[in-house]
Amino acid sequence: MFNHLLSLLIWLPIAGAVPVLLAGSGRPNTARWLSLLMAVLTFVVSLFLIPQYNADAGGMQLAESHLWIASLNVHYALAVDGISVALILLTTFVGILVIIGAWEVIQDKPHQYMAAMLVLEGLMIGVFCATDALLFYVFFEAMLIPMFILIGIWGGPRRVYATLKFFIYTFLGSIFMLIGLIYLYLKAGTFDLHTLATLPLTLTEQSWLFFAFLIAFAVKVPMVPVHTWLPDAHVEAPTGGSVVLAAVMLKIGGYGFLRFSLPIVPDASAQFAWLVILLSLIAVVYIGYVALVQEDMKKLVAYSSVAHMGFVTLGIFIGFMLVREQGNTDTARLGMQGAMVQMISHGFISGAMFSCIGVLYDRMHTRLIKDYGGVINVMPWFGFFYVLFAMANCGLPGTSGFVGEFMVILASFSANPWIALFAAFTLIIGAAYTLWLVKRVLWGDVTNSHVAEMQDLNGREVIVLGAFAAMTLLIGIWPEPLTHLMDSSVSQLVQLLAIHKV
Amino acid sequence: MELSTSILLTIALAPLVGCLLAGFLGKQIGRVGAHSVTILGLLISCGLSFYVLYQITAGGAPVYNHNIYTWFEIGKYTATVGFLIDRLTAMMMVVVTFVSLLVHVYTIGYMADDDGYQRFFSYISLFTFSMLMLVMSNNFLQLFFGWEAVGLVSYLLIGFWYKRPTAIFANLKAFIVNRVGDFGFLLGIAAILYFLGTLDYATAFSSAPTLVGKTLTLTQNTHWDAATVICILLFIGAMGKSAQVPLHVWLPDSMEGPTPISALIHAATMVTAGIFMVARMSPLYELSETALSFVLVIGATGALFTGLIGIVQNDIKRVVAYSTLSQLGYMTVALGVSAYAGAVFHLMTHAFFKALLFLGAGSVIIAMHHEQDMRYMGGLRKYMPITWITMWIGALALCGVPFFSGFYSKDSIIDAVHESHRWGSGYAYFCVVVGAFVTATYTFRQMYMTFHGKERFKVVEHHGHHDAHGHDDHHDDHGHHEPGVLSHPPKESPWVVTVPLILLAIPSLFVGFFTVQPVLFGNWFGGAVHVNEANNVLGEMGKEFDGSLAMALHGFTQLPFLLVLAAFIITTYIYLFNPSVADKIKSALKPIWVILDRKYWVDDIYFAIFARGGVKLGRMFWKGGDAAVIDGVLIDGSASTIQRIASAVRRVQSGYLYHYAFAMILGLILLLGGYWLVGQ
Amino acid sequence: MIDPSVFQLVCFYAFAAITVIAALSVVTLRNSVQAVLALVLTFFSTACIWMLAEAEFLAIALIVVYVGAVMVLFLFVVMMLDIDQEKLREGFMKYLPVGLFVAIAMLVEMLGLIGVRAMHAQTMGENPATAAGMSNTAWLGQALYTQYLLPFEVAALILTVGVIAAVALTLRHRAGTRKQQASEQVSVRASDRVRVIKMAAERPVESQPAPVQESKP
Amino acid sequence: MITLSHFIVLGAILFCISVAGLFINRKNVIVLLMAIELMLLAVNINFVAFSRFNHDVAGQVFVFFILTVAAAESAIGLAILVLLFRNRSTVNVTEIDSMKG
Amino acid sequence: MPTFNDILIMVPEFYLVAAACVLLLADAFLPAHQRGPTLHWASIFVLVAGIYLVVAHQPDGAVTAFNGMFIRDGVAEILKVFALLCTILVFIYAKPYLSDRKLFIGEFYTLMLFALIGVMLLVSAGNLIMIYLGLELLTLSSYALVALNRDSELSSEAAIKYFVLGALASGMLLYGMSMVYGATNTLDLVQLRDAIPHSTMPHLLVFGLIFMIIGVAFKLGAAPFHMWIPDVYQGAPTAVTVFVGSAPKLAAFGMAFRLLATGMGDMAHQWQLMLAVLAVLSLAVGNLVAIVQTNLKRLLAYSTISHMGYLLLGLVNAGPEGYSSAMFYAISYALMSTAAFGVILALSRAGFECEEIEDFKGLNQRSPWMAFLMLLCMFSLAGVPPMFGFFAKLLVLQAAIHAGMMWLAIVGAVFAIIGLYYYLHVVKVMYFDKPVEGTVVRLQPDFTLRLALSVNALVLLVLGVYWGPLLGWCKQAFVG
Repeated sequence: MFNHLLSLLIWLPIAGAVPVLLAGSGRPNTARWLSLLMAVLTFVVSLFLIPQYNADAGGMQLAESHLWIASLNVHYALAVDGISVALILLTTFVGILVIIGAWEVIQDKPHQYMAAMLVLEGLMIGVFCATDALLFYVFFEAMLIPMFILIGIWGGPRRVYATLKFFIYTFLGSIFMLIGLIYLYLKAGTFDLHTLATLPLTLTEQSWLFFAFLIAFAVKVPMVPVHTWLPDAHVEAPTGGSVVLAAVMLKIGGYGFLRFSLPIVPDASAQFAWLVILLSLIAVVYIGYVALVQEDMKKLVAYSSVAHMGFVTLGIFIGFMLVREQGNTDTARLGMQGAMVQMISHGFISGAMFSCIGVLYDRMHTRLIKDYGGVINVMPWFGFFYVLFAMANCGLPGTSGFVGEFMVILASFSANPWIALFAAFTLIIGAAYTLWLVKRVLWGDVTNSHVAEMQDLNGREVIVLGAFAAMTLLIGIWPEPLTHLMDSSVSQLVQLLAIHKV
Repeated sequence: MELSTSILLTIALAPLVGCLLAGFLGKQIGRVGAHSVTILGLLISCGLSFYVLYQITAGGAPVYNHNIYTWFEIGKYTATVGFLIDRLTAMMMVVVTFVSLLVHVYTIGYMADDDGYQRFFSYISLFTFSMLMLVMSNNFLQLFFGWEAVGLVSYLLIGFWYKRPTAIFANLKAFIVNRVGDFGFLLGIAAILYFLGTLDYATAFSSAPTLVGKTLTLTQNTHWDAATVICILLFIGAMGKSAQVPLHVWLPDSMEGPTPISALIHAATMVTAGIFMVARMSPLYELSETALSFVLVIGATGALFTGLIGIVQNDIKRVVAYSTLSQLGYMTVALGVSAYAGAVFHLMTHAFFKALLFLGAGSVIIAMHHEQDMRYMGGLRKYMPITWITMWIGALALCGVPFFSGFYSKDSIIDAVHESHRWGSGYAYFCVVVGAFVTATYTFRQMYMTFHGKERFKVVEHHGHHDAHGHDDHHDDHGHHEPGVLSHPPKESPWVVTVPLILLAIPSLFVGFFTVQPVLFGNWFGGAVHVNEANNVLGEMGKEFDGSLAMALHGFTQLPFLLVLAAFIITTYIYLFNPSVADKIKSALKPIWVILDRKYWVDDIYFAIFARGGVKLGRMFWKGGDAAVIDGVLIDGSASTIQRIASAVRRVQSGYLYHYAFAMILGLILLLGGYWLVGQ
Repeated sequence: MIDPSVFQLVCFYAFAAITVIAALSVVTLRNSVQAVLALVLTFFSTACIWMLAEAEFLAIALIVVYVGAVMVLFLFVVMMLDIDQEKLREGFMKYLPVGLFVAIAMLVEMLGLIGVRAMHAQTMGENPATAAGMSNTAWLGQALYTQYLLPFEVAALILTVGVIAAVALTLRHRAGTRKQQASEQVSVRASDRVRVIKMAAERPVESQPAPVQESKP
Repeated sequence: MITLSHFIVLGAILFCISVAGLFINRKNVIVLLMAIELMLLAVNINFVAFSRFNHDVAGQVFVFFILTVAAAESAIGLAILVLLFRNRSTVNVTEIDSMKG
Repeated sequence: MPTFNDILIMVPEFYLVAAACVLLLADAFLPAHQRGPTLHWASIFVLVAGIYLVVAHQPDGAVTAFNGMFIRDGVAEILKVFALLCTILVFIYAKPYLSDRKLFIGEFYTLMLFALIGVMLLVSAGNLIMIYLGLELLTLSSYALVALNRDSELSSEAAIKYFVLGALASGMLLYGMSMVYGATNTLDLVQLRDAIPHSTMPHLLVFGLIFMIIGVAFKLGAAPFHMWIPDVYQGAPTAVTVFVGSAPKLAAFGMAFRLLATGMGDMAHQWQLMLAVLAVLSLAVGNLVAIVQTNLKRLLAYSTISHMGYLLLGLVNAGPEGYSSAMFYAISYALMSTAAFGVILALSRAGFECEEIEDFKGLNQRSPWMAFLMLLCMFSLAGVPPMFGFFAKLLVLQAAIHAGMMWLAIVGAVFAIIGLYYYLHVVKVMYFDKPVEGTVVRLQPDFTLRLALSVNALVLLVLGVYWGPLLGWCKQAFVG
């Protein structure tokens, strides 16, 4: 089993979707239990990664490779490093929670919903495992289909606009990457990422490729100014869709930078690092302000996701300044680790925030902030979780939200104090938009009779939010296991930053 | 004997355990259970703190500096969680746990009928834990953790009565203003990591001298001294947390929280975290004259100008709050003249007498059925003698009347400023001296308005209205009752309230007298506080010091005491004998009164620029940037452009055969022509 | 004495002129019937030109196949369909300039690209059929049945398709018309058409008029 | 002397006339069919000429096939035309535009 | 003279001709009530056997028959197999549709078979004459098929448009052929290739080349020679449209390959740019105009145009890699389009065409399986991984980039994004919209149809994962 652990992880949920679909709308409970079983099973299997993966050694492990398309020299090649392991664990963990979260919320064709979720989970794991660029691309794109369906069928009133925007936006980004990959393939004769990383390329080539990768991953992350799909998609998506989108899918953008931009086009990445850094900082400040004035809770959290993901790109790309201009690999590692921890942590926090909003939405069927007020009076337990996640969202120490931002800010100060200055602005603006939201929703007297009728969390919701809360606090209080898991891999990535290809 | 790690862990974690039990099992364990577990936790914590203090000062225990666990380890950077216990820490631990313990006890009475009883105990225990983590930390990371965690609890407690719109406004404001400070603080930590490569205190301080000569390049031609940058950034954090001008605006509003936390958090402990931090960082601050001058000027400004506002306040708690701002200014001034020990000393004495004043005010508020406006009080001394007496002790301590603890700390600060030659010390001296007069003025005014003079409230007995009064009133708006109308005559508070008052009155009276010599002039802090020889104003003063008694006696002849005396005479005349003078002065000095009443318009300006301006900016970005440009022009714009092109192109497909044929022929002509032009 | 080559040239020009004028008439005449007849003329004069090129078989075939069959079909259809001729030519003049422009532009391009000048040097030379010692028809036939046997068969296939298609599209089963039902004819059995009645060869001697209960089958 | 260019030019002219006919004729489908016949004729002239001038039989064979196919094609074309007329009672090109866009 | 070996090489074609004739006769002589089903199953059997004949006894390498008129090689073999396969699917899909509309007649089958023979001859043509004849056999049958529904106004309108434009195109093709013939003095493709470098009239060659490209472009449906496609796709009976969209596209690729690669391969640098221009125009016109369509058949028609643009991207490469990618694309397109039209056919019934996009509203509620199959088709057409269509696009983009035409690949990519919109629109209508009140979408009960359609659509997914062998086969065909 351990020889094909990664394959198992990818295909188990996807194969699991078939019986779930076959259960049909006639037996919704069978479908629910089956899908929960599959998700739990996948999670359990993913736990084997921890003992199987040797974190001290780092590098790509648990490799599998089969010739897929002989005439193109394409391989079905899988392997993971510490970063992938962390992200896979995040994916499988969130995978369970979204299924529990959708339990009785999704009444319309639950089997299709659950099946789509499982397929999505498998594909996302595939993205994190693939070491062949084409395989990566296939998983990367295939993900869009179930997500498209999820938003489109179970989404809100403007779901069609949102889901089309989501799909086309992302597709737009990735198609240019495809062209870049083809170009690389023609030069290298393979899609193998490791070989591509050692392929010598001129600076001009690298620059073009860099922008091809940038647009693909910038859309996914999303970075300003290609972020506008996210608020729409989030607002219209069903809760589970939002959770997966925010918790895992956005990470794929950051992950893509690590797997593609850094190793394949290091010189161009270094040359254009300023651009990415600039965009990241704009994400922090500009998006912070935009988030401040949102009237829809989900939109607000979506914008805050954009701002937080800015730290991921920032943490990755300040590495170039640090390594290339100062030879400061340790600080670069700090920044990179910060970016990675931010990815994982944002996975939990944003997932939790969207779950919270889902809880409110299920009761009130509105996401407008003005329809709420004084929720704490009727839902104290909910209030506890909500405040906890809000605090995590504004990066309170002791929660996971702090760890990554802290590391990135520390590292970016070494790169350039101005960067740190703007990045640290998130402390203020993040607190402002998050806590203003909390103030308007949670605090105050009960504003209307609908709020007064709201019931506190049920057991299912407590499980979901509690699980998120546990992870948020665990990483916040003791990030060492997580950073240790990724440390060797991050350090190897940082070494790549110094390599000149021209 | 080396301090044991488990004792220190117990000190820190006992309140946390209490917090979790009271918070999560509040329903199960009930009210009594909740206050029992938390007070038990605090008792353990406080007792052990005293033990630690004893060990450190008298038991000969060496400074404890060990890590508990590794937070992360990346390359050469290690972040850990650990404790540094030296005399400074030990003193802070005692102050924190002691005041906290008394506040816990006091709360039993104050919150007796509140619905959120268990929640409240949970919060204040959580606060104690956070504060302990802050003071016990041996590194910047944990310091920041505690720093923000106390901010969180402060947020929760200010908004404890979450139904009040003012409370939830105040807590948001408090958190965000604090975040502005933390913004600087975090950058300061980043700068330390950048220049010194470590987050550990000991390592950082020992390598601090390497900062000399290092600069931070901000632009091509701007190079700032490293130590100055670090210290100013860190001090910005302190400005937020310790409510220094111009980040002081949150503290008066924070009085929306229940009184016990005003005493604990917003007077005795949390707000002094900034002072503690700067004292802790003294090895760094000593490297930068510029930064210390900055600290000095900020502190002096706060000491005087926030005190002035206190004179025009009518809310009993707000008077104390502005007094706190002013006293924090004093402490900061002490830091600014490198009199770190003086600052910490004042911190300690202030913790006792200010907690006393707050709890006393709380006691009054209980008696007045949660009426806080002094204009509806007066003559309360006969109803509540214990409160009256203890509050007078606190008041005199605050004014710095010789022999009271406040005298020793405050007068030392004034002297230290006088001694100092640092840039800005002249201004500071003016501020602190005038401040002494201002302090006395608002303090006596408050005491007179509350306890003396005519009763300005009416007692109207309601029947069958037993449940409506008392602490359930917390949840009602202030305007619900007619002001100054009580349903019962005021009476002395229960023992859980008065005992803490008495217990606080004792140190307010005596602690200064007994500790001034060692703490200020005996190099009591040892290595915990570092002062360059050239800056050692306390050392200079120590040469002239010849005992507490002499100092007190000498104090009677000094300018500050004379000013206090003047204030006493004026206020006594006005508030005891001729109350109409107050109104006359008010109308005579109308413009000044308006300035003070509007608090120099700082709040209004901030609200207009940052709150409303931020929202406006956000809306502009959102509607103008995201919605109009990115979505409108780029996304939907290109989509609709494509639609338009498509609609145009489809018209070519006219349905007419001859057009189709023509298209083909045109294609032919184009290919031929293209080849003709290009191919040949 | 006229030089044969000059005579040929004159003939060519004459026929070519007729061809072109007739072709122009085809696309410009208002009356469809006239247009068809103009097309016939075009074919005819082209056939003459082919004669000049000594492609006798094709010239004859053009007339036989085109004039004889295709054009008749055209005429047949034109006359069968009752078309309002006047209406059909409305607005003709409006598009003439554009058409002329397109045609001339194309002609210029084509002639420019073809490189007519280079071909000017190329003369007819000896008739290849004569060189091979046979008539044009034989020459063509020989190639057709050896080298081009397969295309020839395919052409047959195409004609079959033409027949099937034309029939499938236009044959209509009007109610009341009588027609052959091949399938019925084929599937018919003897028993459907002829009834063999067994009867005695001779009338019995004691034959009587049929009794009442006996009826004819 | 007749040269190859004579034929080719004639073919080109006929081709252009047929193209012009296709374009300027906006009313009658039958004329379109005839214009196409003209085009094929132009092609045939080319083939005959090349065959004759290059002394190769293939061109004339090709013409043979073109003639054959054109006959079949005309038959089908006219059948379709008849069908069209039956369905719509018109062969007016400007009226045959129920599908467009 | 032809030898027995010549006939042996052409066995599949001869067999089909014979079978078509037998079926023609059977149609005439079978009783009316037996005709339809008998012809249907017989035709399918004939085609299955035809596939066997094509695959079996495949000689090593390329062989020619009838003096080079006919080439049997890997390219022809693959194209024929898929043409036959598509035709089988067409027969299966068409049956209920035809029965519902009283079109279940023998002519449909015989004409289809003749068209298929045309396809097979075209892809095997070794001579310009054979190309012309194969093409005409295919197109003449197609004209008739399009007009088969004799009472339909749209049908006859589509047919006349198809006919006139088709005739114009073949006129241009012939004109081009005549020029090429004039320049090289040969009609044989192999000899043509050899003669090109020695031609005394290179201009004439290019001139002819342009006209021939128009012929090819018309057959493919590349802009601006695409005008017939939307009207024919929409007007023709869907049963015919599904055919027109499948096997003839394979034939068009074969024709392009024979003419451009086999015949005029040496002039690749001349035609590469022209094809590139056509590709860009096709991508633009196809994808743009498809966006505003409301009729699904018409939408798929425009999608065809854009797909032909992608196919040209492969051809532009002008090397074995490009040809194989283009062939792969043609095959993928044929399978996708067959499946997509198959769904339309499966949902149509007497009096209801189910060809407006509106008709698909809420299909997922009524027939989730059909909706899922259509979803597979749409994503495959859009080129979203892991569908078959993606890999086809990948290969042609790669071919274009390899040919040094990065700009062309980028144009292709940009239009793929635009194209995505309308495919997603169809999915949106099926999955996200509520069904229109009062309409009943009923699936054809025909089991064979359902089975074949399911297999057809699922193959798009399966080949998305397991496309290596097919690609290997395609590449193999162009080696040597």
